[in-house]
Order: sequence, then structure tokens, then C-alpha cells
Amino acid sequence: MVKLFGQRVPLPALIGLLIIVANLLAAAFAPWIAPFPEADVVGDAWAEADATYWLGLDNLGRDIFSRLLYGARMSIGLSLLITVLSFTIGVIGGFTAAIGKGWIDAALSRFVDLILAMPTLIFAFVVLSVMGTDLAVLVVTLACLDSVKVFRLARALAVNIGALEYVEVARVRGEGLWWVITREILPNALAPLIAEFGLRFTFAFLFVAALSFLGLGVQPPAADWGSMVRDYRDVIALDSPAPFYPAGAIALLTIGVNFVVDWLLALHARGYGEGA
Amino acid sequence: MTERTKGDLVLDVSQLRIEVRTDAGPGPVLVDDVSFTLRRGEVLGLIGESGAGKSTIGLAVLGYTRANCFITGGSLRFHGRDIRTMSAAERRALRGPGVAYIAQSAAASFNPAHTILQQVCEIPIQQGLLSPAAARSRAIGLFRELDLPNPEQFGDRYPHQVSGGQLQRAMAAMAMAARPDILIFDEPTTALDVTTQVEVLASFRKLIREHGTSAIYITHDLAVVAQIADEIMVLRQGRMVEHGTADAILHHPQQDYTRRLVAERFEAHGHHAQDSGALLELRHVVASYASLLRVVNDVSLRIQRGDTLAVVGESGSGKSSLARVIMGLLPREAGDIRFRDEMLASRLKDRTREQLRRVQMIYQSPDVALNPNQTLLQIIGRPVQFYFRRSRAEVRARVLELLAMMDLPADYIDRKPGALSGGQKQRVGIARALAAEPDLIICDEVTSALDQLVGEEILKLLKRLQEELGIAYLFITHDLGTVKRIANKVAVMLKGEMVDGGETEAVFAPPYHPYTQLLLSSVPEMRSDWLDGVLAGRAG
Amino acid sequence: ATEDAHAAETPRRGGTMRLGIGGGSTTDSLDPATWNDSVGTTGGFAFFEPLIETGAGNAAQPGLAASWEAKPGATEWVFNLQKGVTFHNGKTFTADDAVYSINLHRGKTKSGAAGVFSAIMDVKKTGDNQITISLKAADGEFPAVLTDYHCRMVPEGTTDFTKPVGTGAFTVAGYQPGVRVHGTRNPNYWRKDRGFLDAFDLTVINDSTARLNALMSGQVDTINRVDAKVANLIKAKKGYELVVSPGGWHTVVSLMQDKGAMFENHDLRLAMKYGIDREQVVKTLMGGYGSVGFDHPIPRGDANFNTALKPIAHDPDKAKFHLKKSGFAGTVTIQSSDAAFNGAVDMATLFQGNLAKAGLKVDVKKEPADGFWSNVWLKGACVVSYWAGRTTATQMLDVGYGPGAPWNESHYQNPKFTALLNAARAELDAGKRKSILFEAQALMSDDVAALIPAFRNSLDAHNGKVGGLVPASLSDMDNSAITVRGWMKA
Amino acid sequence: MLRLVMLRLAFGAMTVLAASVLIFAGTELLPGDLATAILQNSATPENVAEMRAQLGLDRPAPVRYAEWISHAAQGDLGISLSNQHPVAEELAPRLRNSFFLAAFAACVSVPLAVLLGLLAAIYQNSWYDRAVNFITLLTISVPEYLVGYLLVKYLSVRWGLFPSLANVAPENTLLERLDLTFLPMLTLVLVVVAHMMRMTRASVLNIMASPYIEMAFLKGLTKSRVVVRHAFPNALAPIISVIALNLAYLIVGVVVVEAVFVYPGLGQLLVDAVAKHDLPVVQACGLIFACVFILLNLLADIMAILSNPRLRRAR
Ligand SMILES: Nc1ncnc2c1ncn2[C@@H]1O[C@H](COP(=O)(O)OP(=O)(O)OP(=O)(O)O)[C@@H](O)[C@H]1O
Ligand SMILES: Nc1ncnc2c1ncn2[C@@H]1O[C@H](COP(=O)(O)OP(=O)(O)OP(=O)(O)O)[C@@H](O)[C@H]1O
Ligand SMILES: [Mg+2]
Ligand SMILES: [Mg+2]
Repeated sequence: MVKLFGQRVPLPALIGLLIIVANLLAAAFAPWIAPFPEADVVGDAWAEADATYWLGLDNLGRDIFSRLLYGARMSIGLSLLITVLSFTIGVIGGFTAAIGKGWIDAALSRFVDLILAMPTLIFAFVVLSVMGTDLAVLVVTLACLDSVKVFRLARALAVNIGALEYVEVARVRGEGLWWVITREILPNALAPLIAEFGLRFTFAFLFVAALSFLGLGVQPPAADWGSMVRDYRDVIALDSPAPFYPAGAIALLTIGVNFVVDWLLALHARGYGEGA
Repeated sequence: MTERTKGDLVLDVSQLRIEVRTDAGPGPVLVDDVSFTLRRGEVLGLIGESGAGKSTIGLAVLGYTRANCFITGGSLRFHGRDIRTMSAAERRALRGPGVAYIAQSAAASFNPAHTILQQVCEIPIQQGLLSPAAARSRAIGLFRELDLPNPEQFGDRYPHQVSGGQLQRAMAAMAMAARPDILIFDEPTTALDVTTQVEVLASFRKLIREHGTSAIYITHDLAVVAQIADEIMVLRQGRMVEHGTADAILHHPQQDYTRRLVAERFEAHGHHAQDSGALLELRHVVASYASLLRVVNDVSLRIQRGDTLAVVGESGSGKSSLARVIMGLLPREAGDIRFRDEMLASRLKDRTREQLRRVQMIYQSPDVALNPNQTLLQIIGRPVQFYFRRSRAEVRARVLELLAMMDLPADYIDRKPGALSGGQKQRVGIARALAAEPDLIICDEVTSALDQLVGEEILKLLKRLQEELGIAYLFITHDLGTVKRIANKVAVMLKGEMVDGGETEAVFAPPYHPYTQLLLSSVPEMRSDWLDGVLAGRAG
Repeated sequence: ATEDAHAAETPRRGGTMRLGIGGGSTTDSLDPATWNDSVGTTGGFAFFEPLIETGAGNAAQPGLAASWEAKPGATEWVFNLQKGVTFHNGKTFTADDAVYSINLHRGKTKSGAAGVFSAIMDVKKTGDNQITISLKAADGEFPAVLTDYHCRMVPEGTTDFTKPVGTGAFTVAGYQPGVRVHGTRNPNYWRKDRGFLDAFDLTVINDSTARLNALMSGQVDTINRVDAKVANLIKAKKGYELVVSPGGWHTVVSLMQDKGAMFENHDLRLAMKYGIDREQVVKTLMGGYGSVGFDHPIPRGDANFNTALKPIAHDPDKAKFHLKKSGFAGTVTIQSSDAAFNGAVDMATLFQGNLAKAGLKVDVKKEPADGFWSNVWLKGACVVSYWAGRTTATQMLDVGYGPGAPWNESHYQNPKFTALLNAARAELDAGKRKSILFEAQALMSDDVAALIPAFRNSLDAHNGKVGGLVPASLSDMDNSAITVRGWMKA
Repeated sequence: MLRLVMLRLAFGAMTVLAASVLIFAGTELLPGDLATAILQNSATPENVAEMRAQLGLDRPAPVRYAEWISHAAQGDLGISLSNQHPVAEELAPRLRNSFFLAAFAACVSVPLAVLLGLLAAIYQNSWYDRAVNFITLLTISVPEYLVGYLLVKYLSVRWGLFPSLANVAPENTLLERLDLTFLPMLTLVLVVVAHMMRMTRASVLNIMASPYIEMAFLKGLTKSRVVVRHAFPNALAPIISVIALNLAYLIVGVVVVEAVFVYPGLGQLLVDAVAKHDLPVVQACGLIFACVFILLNLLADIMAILSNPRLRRAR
């Protein structure tokens, strides 16, 4: 039985953790692990897998395995960046709305409703068409779009927790807003926020992949899993396994993250488990 | 179903043992070596402190255990058949027609999505006992028996549309719908206020007597069980302490624990403060929530140093709201509040830090009043640091001092609230209030979430602190017994207004204010004929 | 599956041909002036006809103009029109219609032909069935200009193209822009040697994988723009045929040659010419279905192609030498977009790798598809684009590299080249023109401010039921005339 | 309750208005202006100025906005720049197609997702539960176009069961339409079922911890009855909102699936219009999308209100 921080870790969560760690390692050490540089043409296009090219070569004759490793770096890094940014914006906004109440809450909530009323993919599509597909633009756009969803969760959590008496105690003591948010509310909202973080992270992943399909994703020659799937899709008809490597990588990481999230959610839910 | 003659053995529980087992391995033993029998028409009272395993036993009789709990020993024979060996289908058939359950909180136990009638008729219809029409007419009959208003239409309402007391009775109707042999009452009146409790209790007793049903009545209030039970079993930490007839337990308790339980009820201690000038004074205070009804209407009162002012009244009468007005959480619309001869601002944020420090509050539910993510050092130390700007070491020393004052071990300082019992948590709440070195502490139902003995300990502690530190209390409660024992002044509230008030002796001595009298007469007394007396008195 | 076998077959009348064509948009319309891609032409050619057609080897062939001749000096051309041809609405085709139709593409117009037609000074009716066109400058190959795919004959006064009327083999039975073009036989069609089908049903399929899938699952009979990656698969598959048309379609990297711009430096241009690997482009991007370019836009199939010219071999050392000589130390940014063509970004990426070996630092900037043609092309210093072939070599050189030509991407300017171009344009003798053009090609190969790395073949595919789909010299689908010239086998 | 619903409706209308402002402002930001977009190659400064005047672009933006929105309210969405068709005519058939596909996918996916979710909740932690969880995770974690291509490869190209092109035409019968749109429908179902199913399961399980569920078990009811009758109705609110979200996605978010199956829906129109700077079309699409989104959210809210007796019937 494996334990982590004094908690017993169920098998799926363990698998999930292993997947995540493996991916993070791959992303961190891609330049050292990868047998070839990510953009170098090392042979014929669509060469089959062999001892040197473990997964074969891609549409330009670049090593698929190496690109997969570099892709981990780009995809994970990008999604992480998007998610971290969207959480920063969303949580600060949500907490401010919940605690500020009154017109701040009303204004922020209505604005968020408005953004939520816009189809995300279309919105991103138009914005990126206008602003260009610079990585920074991509990250900021997606993070902003994502942050409205985080805002809703954060606000709901803060409203619930804010109604609890220990928060009232702090307010009655005369504590400032910053203390109330960082010391009383945030630590208690962390578990659901982390779970949400996992989910949003995987959505960011798929979202970047969908944008890549429309030609607005990551710029070449950088590799990211989403655009790799797109670049390799034509050879599905040829029974080539190439598109399944990046697609599999996306699926694996998504599943890994979800396993861990499920476990975190279960941990969090335990407190409410006892009935009547 | 067997023929209904009084005296048949309906349930025979012997050497019951229930344990917790999780994936991580075996857990604590919840119930150990408990045996009792139940005959037709007999009522067994199960009594014990919170966590004693009362509910666990009651549920086991239904063949039900909560998640991770398992019956690991003994037998439960219902008409001779062991519930433990029944198949899942047999067990389902047992629930409803065999054994039925009435839970503590009807509000939580009724499904908000269906009407009451749908839920009452569900058992007989689903078990295939009655046609929908027959089930409906039986339900209406039960509503009538239980004195519910408009029995014909009552069932068409949703749970949120009826009052708590009515809902509790509706649950009894639901349990009775399939004419069970055994009814399990799991603290069915604890959530009700005293005046309602009397009526509900009377309905239950009538029901049991008229239908000749056997019952297990779970409670932690001896006075309640005295009105209804033939036999009483006292439990502690999953084990039986004492078992005997109601009279024997009430009047000749054998075990020390039982004796203490019984004794608490009769104890009373008064207290007088010397007049030393007003600490807090309210004059014609008015407040309401968001322009809805006035929850505090023209309340005036006065607290002196060393006073304990008890605010009593039924649920929803505005007691907590009054406390919030004093704290500044609910801004007042009119009236003055003076504290140490200074005017207190209406809003929290307009008060000085010093004013905030001098009035502290202790809450009803220690579970939500303590941040589960902070250690006791942080919880108790924060006011010290915040109000007095002490160094880290000084804060720690002060926290240790306070822990000692609360009779809490010093090594608890790094624990989080999750690792404490309810009573201990409440002590931490008190320590946190004391850390600010206040003049006045507002206690909002500080004992009602605790069981009797633990609550008593807390009261004693508060009293001791008052003697040592001269703090004044504003003590909110709906338990008149407590009031008599600890308060020297009383304010009686009804619908936001103060209807009666003054020195405790004066208020609780004739001539009574009519509402005060109603409250007083509703407090159960440890006489098995008390309920009859009250009902007779009210009828007359 | 040999391509020439089809020519021998006799066409059969009847049947419906289902086409899956890439290169359409929801913003398309049936107004010939707006056509800009394969769907517009493949659909439109079924309804409207030109005065002059492009035949095999880019030769000008009679269409609605039965014959023509140049007045001496080649600044005036006379065209004699077919007699007795009627429009779909029953009106007879006359010189008035021809004049009106040509003028639709002149002056203030959105027509894609406006550029080439700007050479026209005047169009006059010189008989019921004769028109005379006068030019601003002599042009020995003017009939080729009239083969421009935008220039279709419509009844005089036509302004509304939602209910199109032409003389073509089909009448419109359904039209949804970007979705579907549906035509049924025109019973009064004047030509007997074509128009075999009862109907055709064209579906717009822009996604290459979806297009292939539609052919494979039998939902369409023929598709254009087969992806080179899967071309061999189709070739090998029983019941399917691949049609390879070496044409004039070629890739370009423009190197802006403005005064003071970095590419004014001839050595830097040379460094890039030698530094890129053209073979690799043909092999990896075109799956071998193409040929290397010589940095001039004349395709191998053209009669005026300079056969003596040697290919520019990939030579990193030579590139390094020229780079050093140029003294250039900065970074070249190649702007590219898949809006240019599928694989444009990949090509830039390949060059990035190639040139790194020669010591030249290159950034690839992927431009958004939206606005690429309006904001990047013709504006950026180093932009990837493409050119479709033109009917004549002179015309090609003129539009792409002529001094002052609006689409001269790299602002190429060389007095020697300008002189050669002017001479070729005015020349009526084919032999002399050829030798002038040879010289122009050789000059470009060394000097032009553009890389023309490769020519791509267009690849069409069809199932066994389609007849008459032959390799064409200009564009895919038998120069977009498949509905008119093809047929369905029994 | 009526008050609540009216309030929601009023708020919905306000959101539509606010969204229209956002859309108008957004399209104003697109690079290049209408005049240059129309003139394309022949855009000289004089031409542009003349065209701007002709189009009324020289008037202030608020005036143009007011005109646009009041026309739109009467169903006049302007004229497409690229082919001069009225935008409304252009949109109508595509909107119908988008709705058809969305409705088809919803009819299959909503009951399926709810059923799978309920079963997963009933057999919590069983093999069935785990398998369904895993499979749905897999379907959401694979890019939707890959799902589409794989379905085409096997169900269409290899086994010839369904057409790979969903090129519906107005003359198709309902049956033909169902056949043509089967694969895109299946792709969409695979994409959205997972989300809805997981939400159903999670909210039902969340409710399963309530005291009234324990009570229901103590009444001797079977697990399936407890889940379906007692837990499900109370879990409806979050499920409905997830369904609404997914329905909205089905209508407005399927550009990629449209491309794969060549389906003439709204998404493709918008993408093309943005590429061609056909601003009237872009604005009209944006407005319609926003309306659909807001309407669905509104419906979800109202249904949630109706499904909750506490809100439906005051005390
Ligand atoms: N599902 C469970 N898993 C583990 N322990 C449990 C579970 N349910 C109850 N317990 C523990 O079993 C003990 C007995 O619980 P039980 O509910 O029977 O007490 P009780 O006497 O009814 O108390 P109360 O008066 O508070 O209702 C308690 O310590 C409780 O924490
Ligand atoms: N935040 C609030 N907003 C609106 N009404 C409220 C709010 N809090 C309490 N009320 C209402 O104000 C009235 C008085 O409530 P209060 O909590 O003061 O009663 P109480 O005497 O403390 O009752 P209990 O004994 O149940 O604690 C009740 O009718 C209650 O429903
Ligand atoms: Mg209990
Ligand atoms: Mg209260």
C-alpha cells in the first residue's frame, strides 16, 4: 500500500501520479532525452519506425519520438501557463466579488455572464485572427476566456466559506480583506480549486489542439501535441500509427490528471460523507 | 406478519458488535456486547452521550449500517429470524412493514423534490401492501391521528412548506404507513424548540399506544425518555452501562455514570453580581434584514460588569440577530448602543480596534467556528498578536497559558481542530475569545451542539472564568434549565420584541408573563407523569 | 492504370458525375469576376463559356470565337464569333454580348482578370458576329489573354448572377456557396463533341482527408487536390486512378528588393538560392509529385522552357561563401501561412533548417490565415506564396515580375530583364520570342529576387466509372472542364 | 416563481443587448475596414473614401450600431460583401442545418449520458462504473477531429455502413438526412456524452450523501428507485446546466466537425466570413451564436427553477 503525506493512495491515482510525473520529467528534460533536435530533418518523410527512429519519422522527416518529447514541453508548458494565469485572474476576481459584495460583485458577475454567453472557440478564433497567433496572445486570450469559469467557482466557494463563522470571527476581530482572503478563505477553498485546476488544465490542452486544427495554434517548427495530430491526420488512411502517438499522449495525460483529480475530490468529499 | 398480541417477543438482540472497517484496515468498535429484547407494545429508551452508538444500534435493527461499518458479532432476531443472515431483498422487505425509522431532522430526511403524501405512501405502495388509493386514505387517517392541520390537503404540500414540528409528525406518519412492528425514534424532538417538543412528544405517545407498536426511543435527554419509555438502557462508548425499567433508572440509578446523568438535571446554581455601573446598554434598538420583517424591535437592556444576562425565546425569535446587532454585523436602524459609556458605531467597520477587542463572541457550532486549516496556536494566538502586537514567543506563551486555563493539554498547541472532540473545540473557541481579554462575551447557544455532560462542563468553565476574570456574559439559549442555573438576569424574546425581563428570580417567579409561563411549562421534567400533567393543564 | 488509355475511349452519354472539389468558400458566387479557386471554375465552366479555350500544351483553341487574327503590328485583334449559339434563356449570342462580357473585367471592377485586361485599350463590335480589340501595346500572344478563366460570355446587361445565364453545357439546378453546385444538361447545347453528362453534382470538400474519404467511401466519383502523401496509395488501389498533371503551379519565396532593403544585396540572394534544398521540397512536401524550380516561373511543359539551364544544386559551402561576401550578419524572417498553400509553413521550416547549415539565421513567422493575402503578401520582406500557371510564358513573367506589375511581389527590377520582357511581348515570331525568353530565364535564375524552389503537379483521382479525365497543362480537373469534357462509364 | 422567471428573462434580454454591443465593437476591431474589404484590389485612397461615404462608415460608430441592431431586430441582417446575397438568406439554411445536427446529437446524447450516469451512480465503484468512466475520459481526451476521422475510416471507408460526407441538401428526406448526418452526430455524441455523463454521476452521488437518501434506503426501497426517484430529481439543476452548455456547444462549437464531414453549418460560414472580412456575416453569426447561448442558459435556469419545488412553490 503506497502512502503519500499520510494518505493512502488508491491504484488509479497512483497511476495518474506516475503519468504526470513521467510527463513532467519528459517536458523538463526533453533536450537531454530526445535523440534528435525537434526541428531537424533526419530522413525521409514518413519513414517507418526502426532502432534509430523509435516511432518513425513525420511529414517532413523529423523524428516523431523527439518531437513528442519536445511537444510535451510545449503542450504542458503552454497549458500550465494558461491555467495558472486563468486561475490567478479567476480566483482573485471571484474572491473579490464574493467578499466585496454589492456593486463590485454585481458588475463582475454580469460581465462574466456576458463573456460566458460567447462561444469560447469562436471568440478565441476571432481574437486570434485579429491579434495574430503570437504565443503570448494565445496564452493571454485562452487564460482570459478560461478565467471566467474559474471566477464562477471561486466566487461560489468564497461565498460558501465566507458565510462560515470562523470567517465572521476574523471580520469581527477587525482583520483586513487581505488576511480574510489569504488566511481564512483560500486554504479552505484549495482542494476544490486544485481539482478544478486539473480539469481546466486538460481542457486547455484540448483547446489548444482544436485551435491548431483551425491553424491558430502553436507556431512551427515548435512541436505541440495538438498540431502534431493535425499534421499527421492525413496518413490515417494509410494505416500509419503516427497520429496516434501525439493523440495517445494527450489522452494519457488527460486520463492521468483526471485520476488524480478524482482522488483529490474524493479526499475532499470525505468530510461530508457521514449521513444523518 | 404475526398476530398482534401484547407481550410477544418481537425483537431479540444479543451480544451485538459493530465495527468500522475501511480499505486501510479495521477501525474502532462502535458497539460492543449490547443485548436487549423488545416485546409487543413495549418502548425501550436508549440514552447516552453523543457518539455513544445509539443511532448505530437503531439502524442495525433495520439491517442497515453506515458506510464502512459492519456487524461483526451477535444476532438480531426479528420474530425469530436473524436480520444478519437475511438476503438484501428480505432486508428491504423488513424495512417499512417490519421496522420503521424516524430520524432526528425531518427537514433533512424528507426529499425536497416530492410532496409529503408521495413520500408517506411510498412504502406501502412500493412494498406492494396497498393500492395507491388505499395508501392515500391511510395516510390521511394518520395525518388526522397526528393532529396535523387540514389532513385531506396536508399531504399535497412540499416539505419546505410546513413547519418543523409538523414535518416531524409527518415523518411519524411515514413510518406508520406500513403498520410496522417496531418504530425506531432517533432523537426525533431534539431539533424542535421546547414548546413544539411537547406537542410532538404527545402525538408520538398517542400513536404508539393506539397501535400497540413496539418502539426504540433514542435520546440524550432523560426527561424526554421518562415520558415515553417502559425500559431504559444507558449506553456509553458503545457499551451498555445500565439497563432497567424507567422508574428504576430514574429513581434508583445503580451506576455512577447514570447517577451523574440524573443528578445534572436537578442541580441548580444561582449567582449575583454587585452593581458596578452599566457595561453595555441598549436603548430602543431596531434592526431588520434587507427591509424584510423586523427581527429586533425596540429592545432595551443593560448589562453590568460580572453579569450574566440570559436571552431566551423560541427559535427564530431574534436572539442571534440581537447578538449580531451588538457585534455590529447587522447594522441597527434605530436606537443606541453604549459600551463603557461610549457610543458603539452601528457598523463593524466604524468601530475602533479597542472596541472590537472588548466584545467577543462564542458560537453555537464549534465545527464551523474554527478554521479547519489552522493550528490552535494560530487560532488562539492570532487575537493576541492582532490586538496586543506581541512577539512570537510571547504569543506562544500566552496560548499555552490559555490552553492550561481551558484544561487542554499543552501539546495540543500544534493540532488542528479536526483532531479535537466537540467539547474540546468549544474550549478552543472560548480560549480564542479570552485571548482578546474582553469585558463582555456573547455566547450564542454554546452548549446546544454538545451533549449534556460536556455542555455542563463548559458552563462550569465559563462560570469559573467569570469568577476569576470578572467578565460579563450575554448568554443566548432556549434551554430554560440552563438559564435558571447560570444567569442572574433574563430577557425573554418573542418575535423580535422583548416581552419580559429582569432579575432571574423575579422573571421565574409568579406572577409570570403568559409567554414565560408557556416556556417554563414546556421544559420536560424528570417525572414520568409530567407530560400528562402538562397536556391536562393545557387542555383545561 | 495508364493515363493515355482514356483518350482512345469513346465517350458515353448520360449519367451523373459526383465531384468532390477542394478550393471553395461560403463567400463564393457564380459571378465569373469573383472566381478565384477550383470550385468557382470547375462549377462555373459548366454554365459559362469563354471566347477562347486553353487546349493541350496551353495552345489557344476556339470557343465561342470561331477564329481570330492579328492586324499587322499586333496591337489590333479581330475575333469572329460562332453563329447560332443560344443562351440558356433562348437569346442568341452576338457581338454585343461579347463586348459586354469582356468589359465586365475592365475598368472599375473586382474582377481577377482586371490586371491582364488592363492591356486592352478598346473593345468594338465590328459586325454582328465580329469584335475587334485594340491594345495599348503590341502583344503577339493576345488570344491567350482571353483564355483567362474569369472571362466568360454572358448576355448583354447581366448584373444579377444569382440566376446565371450562359451558353454552357449545363444549366444551374442548385447552388449553395461553399457547399454544392448542381447542374443538369442544357438540351440546346451547341457542341456535339462534349457535354455528355445528364447532370453533375459538385460538393465542396476543403479538408483533404475528408475529400479522400469521400472518394474511398464511394460518395463522389472524382476528387481534385489529392494529398501527395496518399497519392501512391490511390495509385495502388484497384478501381481508382490517379491523374498527374505537371502544370505551372509553383512555390515562391519573395525577397523584397527595394532600395535599402537587405535583399538588394545580390550575394545574400545567392546565398539563399544555394542554401536551400529544392530536392527536399519536391521529395517531402510534394511526395515526389513535382519538379525542382530554377528560380524562374516557366514550367517544364512550356514550349519556351529553357532546357539548357542547369538546376541550382543545394550547396551549403557556396551559400556560406556568398553569405560571407554579402557581409550580412542579421536574421532573415520568413513569413508564411497555410493560407498561401498547404505546406507553406513546412517549406519555410525546411529552409530554416537548410540555411542554418550555411550559417544563415532564419526565423519562421506563421501568419494567421486571415488577412494573409491582404496584409502580408506584397508587403513583407520575405514571404512564402504561390503562383498558378499562366497560359503563356510572357504573361507569367509580366504579371509576376514585370516592372510596375501590381503583383510583382519582390519589387524585382533589373533593366536588362525589363528590356527582354518588352521585346518578347512585342515579338510575333515564335522562334525569336523563344530565344529572348531563354535569355530571360537564365538571367532570372541568377538574379531574380525570389526563390522558386519547386513546381508541383496537380493530382486528381477518380474511381473506375469516370471517363475523360486527362492530365491538363494548367490546373486540376482537366483545366476545370471535367464536367464538360468528361463522361460516366456504364 | 413567476417573478423569478421574469427576472431571468429580462436579464437574458439585457445580456443579448450587451453581447451585441460587444460583437459590434469586436468586428470594428478587425484589421482593415469594410470599404477596403469591398474594394480589394482596386482600393485607392479616393475609392476608399467614396466607398466609406457610400456605406455610411463616416458616421459615428454608435449611430451605425443603433441602425444595425434595429435592422437586425426586424430580421434584416444586411448584405454579404462577398457575394451580395442578403445575409439572412445565407444564414437561414445553415442555421437550420446546425440546429438539425445539434438536435440529432442531443436526442441521442442526452438520454444516453443521463442513463449511463445514473447506472454509474447506481453501480458506483463497480467494474461497469470504472469502465464507463475510463471510456468517457478517453473520448474527451482525444481531439474531436481524430474521433471523426477514425469513425469515417472504419464505419464508412472500410465497412461502408454510413456516408462519410454529410452534404445534406434541401431536397433530402428526413431519413436521408439522418443517414447523412449519422457520423457527425456520432462524433459529437462521443465528445459531449462524457461531460454530461460525468456530471450526472457526480451530482447524483453528491446527493446520495444526503440524509433523505439514507431515509429512502431505510424505507426499504431498491437502490435503483432511490437513485432515480430520490437522488436524480434533486441533482437535476447542475445536470441541466451542463446539458445546456453542451447543447450550446453542439450548435456553435462544431466548426471542426463541420470541416471533417463537410457539413454546411454555421461554424464554417463564420470561419470563412472572418477570413474574407465579410463583416455583415461575421456580425450576424456572432449575434446568432450569442442569442443561442443566452437562450439556452436562460432555458436551463428556468428549467432548474421549475425542477425545484422550493423555487416553484413558495411557502
Ligand atoms: N460511517 C462511519 N464510519 C466510521 N465511524 C462512524 C460512522 N458512523 C458513525 N461513526 C462513529 O460511530 C460512533 C457512534 O455513532 P452514532 O451515530 O451511533 O452515535 P449516537 O449515539 O447516535 O450519537 P448522537 O447523539 O450524536 O447522534 C461515533 O463515534 C461516530 O463518530
Ligand atoms: N441573514 C438573514 N437574512 C434574512 N433573514 C434572517 C437572516 N438570519 C435570520 N433571519 C430571520 O430572522 C429571524 C430571527 O432569526 P435569529 O437567528 O435571530 O433567531 P434565533 O432566535 O437566534 O433562533 P434560533 O434559536 O433558531 O437560533 C428569523 O425569522 C430568521 O429566519
Ligand atoms: Mg445519532
Ligand atoms: Mg440563533
